[in-house]
Amino acid sequence: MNTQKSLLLILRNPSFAGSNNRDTLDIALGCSVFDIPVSLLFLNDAVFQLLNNQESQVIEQKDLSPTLKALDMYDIQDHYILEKDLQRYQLEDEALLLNCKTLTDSQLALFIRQFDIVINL
Amino acid sequence: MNTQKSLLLILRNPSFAGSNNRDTLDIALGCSVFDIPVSLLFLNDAVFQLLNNQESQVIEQKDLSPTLKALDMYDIQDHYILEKDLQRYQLEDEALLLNCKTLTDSQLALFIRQFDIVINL
Amino acid sequence: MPTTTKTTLHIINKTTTNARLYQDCCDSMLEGDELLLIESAVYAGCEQNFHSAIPTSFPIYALEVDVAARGLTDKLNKEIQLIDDNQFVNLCCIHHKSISWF
Amino acid sequence: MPTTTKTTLHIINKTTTNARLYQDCCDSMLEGDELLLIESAVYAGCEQNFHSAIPTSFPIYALEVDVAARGLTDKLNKEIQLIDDNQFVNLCCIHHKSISWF
Amino acid sequence: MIFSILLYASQSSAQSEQSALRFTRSALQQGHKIHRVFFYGESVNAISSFKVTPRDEVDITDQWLLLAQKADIDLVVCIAAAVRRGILDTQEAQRHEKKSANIKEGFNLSGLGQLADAIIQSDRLITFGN
Amino acid sequence: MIFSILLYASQSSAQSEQSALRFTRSALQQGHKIHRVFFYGESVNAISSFKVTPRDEVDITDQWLLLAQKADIDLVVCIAAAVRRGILDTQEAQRHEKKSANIKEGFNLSGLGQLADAIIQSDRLITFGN
Repeated sequence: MNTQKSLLLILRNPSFAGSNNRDTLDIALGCSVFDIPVSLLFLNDAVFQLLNNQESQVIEQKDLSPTLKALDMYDIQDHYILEKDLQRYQLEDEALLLNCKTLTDSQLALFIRQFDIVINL
Repeated sequence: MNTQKSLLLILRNPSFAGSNNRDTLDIALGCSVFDIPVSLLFLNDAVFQLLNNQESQVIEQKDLSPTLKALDMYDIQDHYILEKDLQRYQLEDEALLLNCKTLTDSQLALFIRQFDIVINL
Repeated sequence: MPTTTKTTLHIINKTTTNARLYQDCCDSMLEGDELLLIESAVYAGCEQNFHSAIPTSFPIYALEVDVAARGLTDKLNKEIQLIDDNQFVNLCCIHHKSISWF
Repeated sequence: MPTTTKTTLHIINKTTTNARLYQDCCDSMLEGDELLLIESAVYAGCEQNFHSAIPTSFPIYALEVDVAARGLTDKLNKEIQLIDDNQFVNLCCIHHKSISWF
Repeated sequence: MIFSILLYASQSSAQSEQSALRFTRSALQQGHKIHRVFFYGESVNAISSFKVTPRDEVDITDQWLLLAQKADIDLVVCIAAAVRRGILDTQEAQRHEKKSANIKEGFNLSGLGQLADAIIQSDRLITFGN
Repeated sequence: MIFSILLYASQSSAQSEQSALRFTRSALQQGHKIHRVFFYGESVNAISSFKVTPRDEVDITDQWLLLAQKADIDLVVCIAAAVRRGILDTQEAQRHEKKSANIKEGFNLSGLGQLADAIIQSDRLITFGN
C-alpha cells in the first residue's frame, strides 16, 4: 500500500508571520483525508503558535487555534517540540494548545529519519 | 529647500534573492531625478552584489550590474560597505563593481545619523 | 539642524532567530536613538538571554497590541516599555527619522 | 526498509546570515545524510569561518550553476564538491527523501 | 506633521499592511496628515480586485479606501512593480492587450516619482515591510 | 523514478521557480517521470496571465508549459491559495462575479488532494521554496 508513507510537517514560523503556518496545517488536514499518517514538528519560533491567550482579533489576523484544535478530529495527534526552544523562550512550564512530545537536540535527527516525506515550509 | 533632504538606501540581500535589490536601485535612480542626494550602503550579504564575474544568464536571472554601473551617470557616487562584511567573506582584496568607501563597525551608527531619510528594503 | 539632534527610531518586526538583523540594527544605534519591537519582534521580549538577543543599552519599546495578540502580556521582560499606536506615532514625530528592519 | 537506510538529502538555499536555519538543518542530519547548497546558500562556501557557519561533518555539495552565477567559482572552500543538475537529481534518487530548508 | 507610508510586504498574508493601516488611523486621529501610501514590491499583489477574501478574514484594501476617502490620502501603487506582477488598470490592460483591469478602484498606478515626491513633501516616511 | 515538485516561493522574483524548472528538465533528460508540479502559497502569483514580463527577463511560466506538453506533466495550482490572491480560472471568475479569468492557460486549479495524491503516486517529493 502506497499510503503507508509517513509524512512529517515542520513548522518554523511564529504566529501571524505569513501564510506558512496555515498552509502547513491545510496540508496536514488534506493528507489525513487520504490516510497519509501525519506528524507535526513545531521547530524554533513555531512553538509560539501553541501559546494560550492569543488575541488575534486585536490585530485583525486569522486565528489558527481552532485549526490546531481540530487536528485531533482528523486523527493527527503526533505533535513534537524541541526542549531547547522551550528553554530559549522560558516556556517549560507553559500549558500549550496541543499536547506535544518534547525532543532533545540529540533526538532530533533520529526522529526525522523515520519519516518517508518531509515538508518544511 | 525641501530637496536638501538626504536619502540613505540600505541593501542587505545577495544577488538574485528576490526583488529587493532591484527595487532599491530603482528608488535610487528615481530619487536622483528629483535632485534628492542618494547614498547606498551595501550591508551584510549585499556585498556579494558587487562581485565581478557574475554570470546571471546561467540561471536566467536579471543581471543588476548594468544598473549598478549606471549609478555614476545619475551622480550617485556615494557607496559604502562594512569592513566586517568583507572580512567575513574574505573579500578584502577583491576588485568590486563599484568604488566603495569602507566603514568600521564603530563608524556605522554615526554614518547613519547624518541622513534625513533611510529606506532599508 | 545639528547632527546630534538627528536621532532615529529603529523599528524591527522579526524574531531574534534573525540574529544578524538585530546585530545590524543595534550596531546602527547611537545615543538618543530608540528601538521599537513590532509584530513578530515582540517575541524577543521573552528571550531567556534577553540582553544578548537584543544587543543594545538604549530604550526598548514594544507595541501593546502585538504583545496582546501573541499572548505575551505576562511574559515580557520588564525592561521593555509597552506603548499604544498613538505613542508609536508620537515616537516617529520625536525622532528625526525612522529605520525599519525586516 | 530498515531505518538506517532512510537517509536524507538536505537542501538549503539561504546565506549563513540565517544562522539558525543552518543550525536546525545540521542538527537534523544523521550518518549517511548529505547537504546540498543551492541558490544563495552557495555563498556559505566563502565564509571565513566555514566550519562554524555550516556546523556539520557530513558531505557538502554545491550546485555548479549557482556558484558560477554568483562569481564564486574560484572562491569556494575546497571541501565542497561542485555538482551539476544531473547529479542533483541523482542525489535525490540515492537518498530516501529530501528536506528543503528555506 | 505630514507622514507618508512606504509599504513593502513580500507575503500577501503577513501583518505589515495591517500595521501600516493602524499607524495611519492613529496618526490621523492625532491630527496629522497622511500625504501618500506607496505600495511597492510584492505589496502590489494586495491591490487585486480579483482577490476573494475568506469570510473569517479581513480584506484590508477596503479599509484603506475608507480611510483615503475620509482623509484625502493618495493611494499609489508602483506601476512597474504592478505591471510585472499582473496588476493592471484599464489603460495598462489595453496597452498590453489583457482581458480586463484588475486593480481595485481607488488605487492609482504611478511611477517612483511619486515616492520621491512623498519624500520631499512629507516630514516623515515610515516603511512597513517584511 | 517518479518525482513530484512542490513550489512554495514567497517572492515572485526569487530564484526558486527557476531552480525547480532546471531540476525538472534534468530529471526528464535522465529518463525520470515528473508526475506533478504543485504551486502553493505565494507561488500562485506567478501563474497570472496578466503579468507583463520586462523584455530583458524570462517568463518561466511559458517554459513550464513547454515542458508539460512534451513530458505530460500535471501543472496544478492550489485553488484556495489562488482564489484568495486573485488568480482565477473561468469557473472561479464566474462564481465570484469577477470580470475575467487570469490564470495562464495550461495550469489547472485544484485542491490539496492533488498534493496528497502526488505524495502517494511519486517516489520523491522535492520542495523548492523561499
